[in-house]
Amino acid sequence: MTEVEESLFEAPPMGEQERMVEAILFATAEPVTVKELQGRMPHGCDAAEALVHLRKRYEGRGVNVVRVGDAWAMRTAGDLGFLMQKETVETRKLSRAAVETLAIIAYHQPVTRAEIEEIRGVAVSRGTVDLLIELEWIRFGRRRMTPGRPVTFVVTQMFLDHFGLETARDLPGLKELRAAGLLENRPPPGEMPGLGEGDEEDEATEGQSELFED
Amino acid sequence: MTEVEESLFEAPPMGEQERMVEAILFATAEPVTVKELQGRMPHGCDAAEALVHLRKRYEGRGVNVVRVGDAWAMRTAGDLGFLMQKETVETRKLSRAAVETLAIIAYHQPVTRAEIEEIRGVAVSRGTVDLLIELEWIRFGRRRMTPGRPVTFVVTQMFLDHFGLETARDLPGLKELRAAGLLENRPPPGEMPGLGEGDEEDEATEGQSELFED
Amino acid sequence: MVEVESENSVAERLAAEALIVDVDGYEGPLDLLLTLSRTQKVDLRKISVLQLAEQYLSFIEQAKSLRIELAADYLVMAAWLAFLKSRLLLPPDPTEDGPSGEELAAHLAFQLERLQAMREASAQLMGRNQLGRDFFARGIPEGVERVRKVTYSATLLDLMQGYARIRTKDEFRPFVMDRDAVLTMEQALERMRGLIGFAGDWTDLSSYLPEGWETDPQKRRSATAATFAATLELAKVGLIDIRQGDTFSPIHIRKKTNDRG
Repeated sequence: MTEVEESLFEAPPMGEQERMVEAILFATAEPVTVKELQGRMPHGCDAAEALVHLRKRYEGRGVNVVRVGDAWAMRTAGDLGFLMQKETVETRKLSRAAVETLAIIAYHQPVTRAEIEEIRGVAVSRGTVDLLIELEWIRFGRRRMTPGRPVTFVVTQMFLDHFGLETARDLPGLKELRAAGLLENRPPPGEMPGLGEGDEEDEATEGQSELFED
Repeated sequence: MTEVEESLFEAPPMGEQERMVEAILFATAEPVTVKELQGRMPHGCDAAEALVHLRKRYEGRGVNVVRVGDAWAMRTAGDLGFLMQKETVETRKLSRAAVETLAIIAYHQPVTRAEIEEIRGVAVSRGTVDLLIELEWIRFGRRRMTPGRPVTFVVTQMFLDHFGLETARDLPGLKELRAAGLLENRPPPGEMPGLGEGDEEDEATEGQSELFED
Repeated sequence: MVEVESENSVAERLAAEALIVDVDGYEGPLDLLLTLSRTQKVDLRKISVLQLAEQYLSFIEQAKSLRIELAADYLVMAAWLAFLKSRLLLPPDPTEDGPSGEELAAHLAFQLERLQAMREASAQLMGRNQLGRDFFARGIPEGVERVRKVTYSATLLDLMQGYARIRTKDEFRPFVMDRDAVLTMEQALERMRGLIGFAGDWTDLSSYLPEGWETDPQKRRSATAATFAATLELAKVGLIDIRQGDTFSPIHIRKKTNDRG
């Protein structure tokens, strides 16, 4: 059906489609999803295929086509950062608590506050979470289907973009950590000291597995 | 002199220099002069030459290297400007005031503003007329040869097309409207309009509107 | 498992003391335990939990002797580690329920290893190239121009109904009647003028409310206000007298007896 429909329109040649994707990605600072590309291109275009060509074309150039989650963007090559001192944006230095909380969310997502606290051994301050949300590096995920239905946190596309990750699966050392069992949420045997409110982690282990397993 | 100096440093190969110019032009917030490029690139580089190469590379692409005054920038190709627009179409119902004004013009054309007001019993707002003109459903007709030589309004071909009419004379008359049951909806005697359903500019007819809508 | 009270070297003791000085620098007991475990200079997976418990307990002891205020969770951890230590040292009691000392120790070791792993992961993460620092987005984003196109819809039916509405407007009741719950002062005045001739004696103002306006609260309020305003108007022009015995008591009116009074 759709094929018939599409054939009614003459799609531009692939070279033209590539130019279009190039122009759109070039002009936009934020990653653009394939769907949005498709929506902006004339009827009958195949943005995904054009992207493949474009990506190849920019391989090894000063600017690259990068994937960010389910979106695409153009970014300068990592080795040329030194040319851009002028463009560097001074970022607030994150506290250790914030950095660790971010890493825990990234590697364990979706993860509840209680689980973060269990891992770090200390309470997570509200300010830390707020800051990460404000930076748009984390956001709320689905509620966990355990008693109390606690909210979970996951990392965002902005996070992936900021750290140059294609997907959350590309986090450094993720495979090794998982292989070592360090991303499991092992319930403590019997009573453990530390945070009293860690009782909701019962069978909270589905966690990252569903996200990272492919 | 400078040649001697330069030779002391190994300038990066031209391909690398081209990458650098590419990255700088991409990431910088304003057009960059050759001098500035040169200043930002490692010693021994030839920004002007790299620019020539880069410019050639982008010829016919979706993005071009363009000269802006005495500086350089990258811009999406002129023929792809349409991609930078995202059209959202929103359909709104024409206001009652506009519908009525339009109806009066259609039935009484050519008609002056004063006449419209007399028939409607309320002032016709400028916005209503402007909107109808913008929609190209009405246009100015001849001036009336009466004192003040007021302009008249008539409906357009666009109007006829939109409403599927051959001519404005095809609009049904009052009798036909009644015969078609369009006027049968008499208000139940006891029913009074409520308060606060403020319609745009004409409170005068407020209360009758619901009578026709079903 | 391990020789108790092992020969803690002088250096280790000194190190422990140095730790104590900035106890505030630790993010809780787990963080402190992780730091202490590093003095064992072994892979975290081969760490001696018993030895770690010793280290922690001696740390707490020293902190106490130095009269350093310790947060409650440090003391809770100390108590728990003391318990763990006894579990690890004593032969397992078959009558006792709950996890064995080994299980507890294994979990603590797991927690430490996991925390350490997350620390390393966060360092790796922050060590990556970062947007706006090492690689950059488009400096002159052209943005997408949002063209909002509004189309107005109207059908021929709308049009005809609109026209019919206007042309047949006159056949409907007058507009003023729309405000049926409001008695205007003009209406009240008109009515009062007609009635006042019969008001020889003091009569309660409320009895002048028009028929049908006394029950519905909204109408009653409007009628009362209008009628009252009308009586003031009539009094002003010298047609009636008004009196009120007391605040909030009924208002009475009567026809002015004019020159005779």
